[in-house]
Amino acid sequence: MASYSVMKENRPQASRAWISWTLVLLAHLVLFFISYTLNQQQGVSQKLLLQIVTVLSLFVGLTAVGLVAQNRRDFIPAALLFTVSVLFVEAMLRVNEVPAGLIPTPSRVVVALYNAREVLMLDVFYTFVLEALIGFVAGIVIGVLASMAVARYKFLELGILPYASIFSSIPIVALAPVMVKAIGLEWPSKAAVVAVTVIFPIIVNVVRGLQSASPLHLDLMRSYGASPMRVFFDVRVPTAMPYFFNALKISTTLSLISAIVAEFFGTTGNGLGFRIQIEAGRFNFDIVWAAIVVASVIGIVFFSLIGALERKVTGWHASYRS
Amino acid sequence: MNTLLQRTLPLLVVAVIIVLLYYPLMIWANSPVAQRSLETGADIGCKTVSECVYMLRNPVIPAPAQLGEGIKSLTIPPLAPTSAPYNALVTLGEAIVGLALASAVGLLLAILLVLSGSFERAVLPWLVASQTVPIIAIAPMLAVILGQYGVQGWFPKALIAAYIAFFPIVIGVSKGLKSPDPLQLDLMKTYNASRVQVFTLLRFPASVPFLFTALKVASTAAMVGSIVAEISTISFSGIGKMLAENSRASDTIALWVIMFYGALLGIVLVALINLLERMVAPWRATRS
Amino acid sequence: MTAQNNFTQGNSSSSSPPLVSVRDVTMIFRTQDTETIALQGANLDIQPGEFISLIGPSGCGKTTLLRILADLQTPTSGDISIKGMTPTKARESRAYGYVFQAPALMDWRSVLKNVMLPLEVMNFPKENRLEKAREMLRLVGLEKFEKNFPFQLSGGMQQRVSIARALAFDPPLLFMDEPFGALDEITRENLNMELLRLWRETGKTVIFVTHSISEAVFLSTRVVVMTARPGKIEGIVNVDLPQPRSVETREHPRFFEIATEIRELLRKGHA
Amino acid sequence: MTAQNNFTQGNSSSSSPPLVSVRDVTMIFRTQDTETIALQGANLDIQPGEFISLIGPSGCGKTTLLRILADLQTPTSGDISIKGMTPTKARESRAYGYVFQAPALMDWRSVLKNVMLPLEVMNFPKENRLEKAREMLRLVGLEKFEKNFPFQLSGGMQQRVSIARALAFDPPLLFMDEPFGALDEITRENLNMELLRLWRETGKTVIFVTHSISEAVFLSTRVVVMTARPGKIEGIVNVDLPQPRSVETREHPRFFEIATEIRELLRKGHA
Amino acid sequence: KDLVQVKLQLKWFPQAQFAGFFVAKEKGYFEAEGLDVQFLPIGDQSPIQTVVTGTADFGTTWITDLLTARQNGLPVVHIAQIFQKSGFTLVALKSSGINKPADFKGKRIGVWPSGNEYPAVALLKKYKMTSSLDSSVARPDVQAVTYPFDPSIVFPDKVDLVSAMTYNEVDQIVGLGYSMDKIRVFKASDYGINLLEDLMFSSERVLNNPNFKNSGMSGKEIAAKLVKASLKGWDYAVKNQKEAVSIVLPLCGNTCKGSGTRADARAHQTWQMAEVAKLYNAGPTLKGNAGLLDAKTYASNVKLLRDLGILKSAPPASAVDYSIWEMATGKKAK
Ligand SMILES: Nc1ncnc2c1ncn2[C@@H]1O[C@H](COP(=O)(O)OP(=O)(O)OP(=O)(O)O)[C@@H](O)[C@H]1O
Ligand SMILES: Nc1ncnc2c1ncn2[C@@H]1O[C@H](COP(=O)(O)OP(=O)(O)OP(=O)(O)O)[C@@H](O)[C@H]1O
Ligand SMILES: Cc1ncc(C[n+]2csc(CCO)c2C)c(N)n1
Ligand SMILES: [Mg+2]
Ligand SMILES: [Mg+2]
Repeated sequence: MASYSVMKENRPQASRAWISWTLVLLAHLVLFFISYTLNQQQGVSQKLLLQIVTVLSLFVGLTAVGLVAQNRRDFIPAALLFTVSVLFVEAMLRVNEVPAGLIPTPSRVVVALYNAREVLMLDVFYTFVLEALIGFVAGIVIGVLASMAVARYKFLELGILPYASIFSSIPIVALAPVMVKAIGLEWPSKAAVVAVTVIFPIIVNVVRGLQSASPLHLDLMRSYGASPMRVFFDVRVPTAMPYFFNALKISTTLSLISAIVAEFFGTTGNGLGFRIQIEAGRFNFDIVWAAIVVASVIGIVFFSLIGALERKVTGWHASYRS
Repeated sequence: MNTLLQRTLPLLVVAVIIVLLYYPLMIWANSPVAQRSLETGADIGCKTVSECVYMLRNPVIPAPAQLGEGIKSLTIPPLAPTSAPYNALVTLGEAIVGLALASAVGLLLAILLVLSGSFERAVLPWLVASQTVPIIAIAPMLAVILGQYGVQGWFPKALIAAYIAFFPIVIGVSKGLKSPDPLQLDLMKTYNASRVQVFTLLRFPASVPFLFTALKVASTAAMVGSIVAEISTISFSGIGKMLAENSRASDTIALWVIMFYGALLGIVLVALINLLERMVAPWRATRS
Repeated sequence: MTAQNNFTQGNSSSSSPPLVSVRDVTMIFRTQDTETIALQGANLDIQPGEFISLIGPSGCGKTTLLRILADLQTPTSGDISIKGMTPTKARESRAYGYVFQAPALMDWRSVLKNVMLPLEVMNFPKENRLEKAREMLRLVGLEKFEKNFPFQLSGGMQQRVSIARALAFDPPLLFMDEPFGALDEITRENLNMELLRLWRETGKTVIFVTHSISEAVFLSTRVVVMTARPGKIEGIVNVDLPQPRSVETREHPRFFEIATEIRELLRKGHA
Repeated sequence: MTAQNNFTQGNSSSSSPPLVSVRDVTMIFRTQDTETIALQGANLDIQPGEFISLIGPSGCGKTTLLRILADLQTPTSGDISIKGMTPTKARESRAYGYVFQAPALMDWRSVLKNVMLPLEVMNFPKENRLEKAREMLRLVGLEKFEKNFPFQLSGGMQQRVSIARALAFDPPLLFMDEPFGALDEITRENLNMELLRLWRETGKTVIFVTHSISEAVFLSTRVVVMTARPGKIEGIVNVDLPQPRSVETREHPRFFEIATEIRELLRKGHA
Repeated sequence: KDLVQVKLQLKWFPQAQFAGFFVAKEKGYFEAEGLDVQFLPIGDQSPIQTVVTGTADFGTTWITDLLTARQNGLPVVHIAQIFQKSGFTLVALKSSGINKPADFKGKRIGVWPSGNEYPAVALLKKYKMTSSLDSSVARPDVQAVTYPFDPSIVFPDKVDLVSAMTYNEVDQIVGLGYSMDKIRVFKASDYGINLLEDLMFSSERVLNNPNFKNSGMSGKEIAAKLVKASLKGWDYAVKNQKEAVSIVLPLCGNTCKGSGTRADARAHQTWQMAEVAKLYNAGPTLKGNAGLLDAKTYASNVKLLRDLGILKSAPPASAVDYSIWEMATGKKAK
């Protein structure tokens, strides 16, 4: 029944969908053609014209992707947005003859991604698994415990919360060398940096979440003579969940970038941050960007997993009712 | 007056505890370094570990006297271009501009994410990806874009600060904007309220608790962002410039002093946000 | 059961086209593993100026029907027209006001500002808003509480604020979902009289949910009696009591007859 | 006005010490720039096993009184004792169950789990919880909805879940704030009968807020009539109808006399 | 008269390492050439990037950076060689028993990342040792760790050997309490690894510009004037080290100290000036050709980098523009 009515609704738009797909394809083809015909080593003639065509194609492509996106709930629009943008960057870099030592073309990055795949996978193990993930978990555990104490005792809220903000205001660039000095050059010092940077978002969000419990729910639990523990787990924790997940989402990318940046401040020679740093010094920006792409993919997957978990755990929240 | 005391007392008590814990922590952290220095025959003007922990030149945690000395030398005169307070103010300015930029962009993106599911699906992954790109990789691109036009100084820093800070705002605010009571959304629908009205009259007020937690996280992120930007790009002043210089000059204690000022800025920013919250959302405060 | 399309009443003529028309409307909710048929094949025509009460057991679909009419929910099947428009168009033309079953006040607005909300949304002239809102608060007896915040009101007071809010912009069509449920009898009777006065004077059309048979009979031109699971219209009872209604109406012999008829229908549906 | 300390009733003797005693209780709320006297000098003694109804205009302090008894609010002045304990002690000994005016269900729990909440909190044996919760859902007629989430229920259904929840742990004392306000007459009558049966069989003491005079008379051993602003106890009416109450009780000549007496008191308070 | 604005990107923060440039400015040598030179301090960007993107017009850097950048398509051009000798060293405690490069085996070495690791890698390779910096080696002879320049982060707790410039980090290590008699300094140049360091460079865009910033002069002319004035500054600084240090000190504030809280800024910069003078006064300078890139040294640098696999092919001839130096000095390069 339901699907039938959706079909019915869309029928008048069928022609529009057809047009937008054509435009998407056209944009791809033009951008690809520009990239394909231009070799970065030789000079580019008619630069201005090509620049205009390239920007125009991007514009057409984006608009068309927007149109396609209106009728779809799957990954296709995101994928199209990705391909159009990548082709645009490729074409733009080639048209403007930007040297690879400054910004590499996406195609070079892809090649580097393939060539360096084994090294990068090992880097991922260090940066993501050992540093980001362990630091993330440690930061969450500490942050949540601290939040519980802070939310429980007004005294701590007034006394500790301001100091917690100190923690997050210490830039990684200052913190990382101290951690290396104190803990060493191996991965635990990076995990510690990650933990410290993750703690503050967790505390701020979780404290606010724990304090957002509905007064009526608290009254109800009070009427049961419920122990603070029960109130905590039955009312405060569920209400804090949306806030907690916000913090987790922010922390996914924060932990990853912190691990990467922390590696700039002393490492034994593994990890995406190390790779980025050492290859940037050699002007091999194709590998640098390959490492960044890997980090981004991990970041997106990590973020999406937390997002899926959020939907599972807090599906009852108003934000999920359309 | 009474409430002021009630508010500051815990702060002071914790400060005292921190100071009391600082000593043992410092001794514990510095002892191995002192030990090693003595073993390797370093001449640092002391004979025993217990003596040396106070006078290491590369302490893990500086001794209070060292710290005091460092604070003094970097603070006086406060407005000299080489003093920490002056540079802290420069950084604060960048961070505030960055935060303002981040709020504007973050709010806009959050609104778009809430308005359109297709926008969310197409763009959110990119926003996530953007946060995994280290500034070291962005800085040259920024240099390409801005350097050609001779843009230097504080603006690129504010831009990078905004780049780091907008993300928590997008995440927090988009969640907040989605959290009003469905019945209240229905109510606005019965009024045939425009989207703008639904936002201004319902979604924004309902998102206030999320907004301000996001702002707090973002404000410290902006701080870190402007400091990192100062380190990464050409800068003539700022906490980040001081950090970079002193780290390359191996002045560990100066690093601690600068960190101390950075932390102070963080507190100031978060306190400003708290103040703003009390001004903007008094109804939260009234309910006990 | 009463004939559905044969009714007489004070302020509308049966020859005019219906203001609200409900045709074969069915609403099915899918939950976890089951389906709930909240409404099944409902048919109803409402003439302009009528005062219709919906009555029926808890969970029979009264709220669902109102929400469908108000375009807050799309029925699984069936057709609705309001003033000859689709519900969406009607909603967009601000044809109706809605008093929800729960007060749905905004925590961050004072009582006065809550009542002013629709006036702000609909861009009423600024000068009038305050005046209009205060007038409505006086109507529901809360003029002294305009500065309070919702959490500082009793349950009944919150409900009255939400009534004032719905009346403030003077909509021609009113959906009221148990508006007086949390009020004491005397306040309720007062508000009944006020509502009737408004209805009479402005020629509004009202669709009103209540659990009180006597309230339904007292207020309505027709009473729609519903049954639960599946939610169906069991019958429509014509209230041929003289207009305008007054305190004496309750003593009218027909009053009891009609009330009894409705009670029978309800019992039948409940069994 | 009826004599305050002279009453007869089915299941309690007047010689035992009062279960609940309210002495000169006053509650003043300070808001923005004014004060609201929600309760002024209230005095009330309740014997074990009584069924007391509170009735009075909207905003007269009924909820406030219940909340004070339940130790959810501290009165500005006055003394309370429950079973000889302070309200806090009573609360901590889980002496009472409370049905709030709003359902206060937890969004994140299914209907069944909402009803099981007090059982979990009070560490009832795991095996019994499910059984007990299902029994209560059957009592309120919602056994088929146990897997639903609160937002998937109608208003009246939510209220019934909250009733089931309060009854689930079988508290000796029950505070019920307009528990049946959102229910249709038939469901309401059924639940009235169920509540009376429970009361009779378990010897509970019930303090019950309602706006329905007939419900108050039908259920109660005494009815406390309150007035608004300042909230005061206007009078206490003894309901000397025979126990156990049944359908015939409503036909009893005394029923109407008492109802009229209450109505008079209410009118007097309202003016 | 109107001065031409020129931006010079230094490779590091202000210190005696750049004394010649500061002296040239202070003494008005730049002005005399019609230039108004602004020094840009360093960030995380390499000078190559700021020059290529046009943020700066000229820069100073190491030759390894210049050649690897060139290999990756960045149009940078060598115009003058300031230091004629490498100042790169590895430092160990004498007590560690590391007496010769062969003893590095099995040790931990701290290297600077971002292209500063090449001299260390070359030294290891020369003694047939593999390091953990080659991702292809499973069990490297030497574990190399990276850290951000400050030796006190890793030395002597976490590494056995630490990278140090003769003119800076060596004194910082002394500042940590290890006087020269307690440490052993392995100078790369002593072992035939003489990868050249501070040089002046620009981009093809600047050099090929016929009308640099509307000055009426070509980029090459401006470059020649800059090099001429700079070399004059360097000559003066090296000869008048005390005065040069006094010129440098106000420019670097707190960071002149270089080594911990008790260090004395003047002492450190004096040391630095003396060491830098040694690097300046070597090779062609000794033959009166200060600023000239010695072709033989250049060729051996290129060979070394190719052997290390860092350069895939010989850089094009256009990577070095001798004509600037010739214009600046009026001499012939060959
Ligand atoms: N969002 C929903 N999801 C699933 N089921 C729903 C939803 N909304 C309503 N229902 C179901 O639809 C039926 C009718 O609900 P509705 O709210 O219309 O009842 P009602 O007649 O207003 O009852 P009451 O008098 O108790 O308010 C109920 O069984 C309810 O459980
Ligand atoms: N938190 C509060 N702050 C200020 N005033 C309050 C607060 N709670 C209740 N009041 C006031 O106290 C008075 C009594 O409220 P209460 O909720 O007890 O009324 P009630 O008798 O339960 O009314 P109803 O039948 O409408 O629920 C009201 O005037 C209300 O405005
Ligand atoms: C005073 C001083 N001069 C040079 C170096 C070595 N060095 C010169 S430039 C550079 C890195 C720039 O990316 C490094 C490490 C140093 N450490 N300190
Ligand atoms: Mg309903
Ligand atoms: Mg109440």
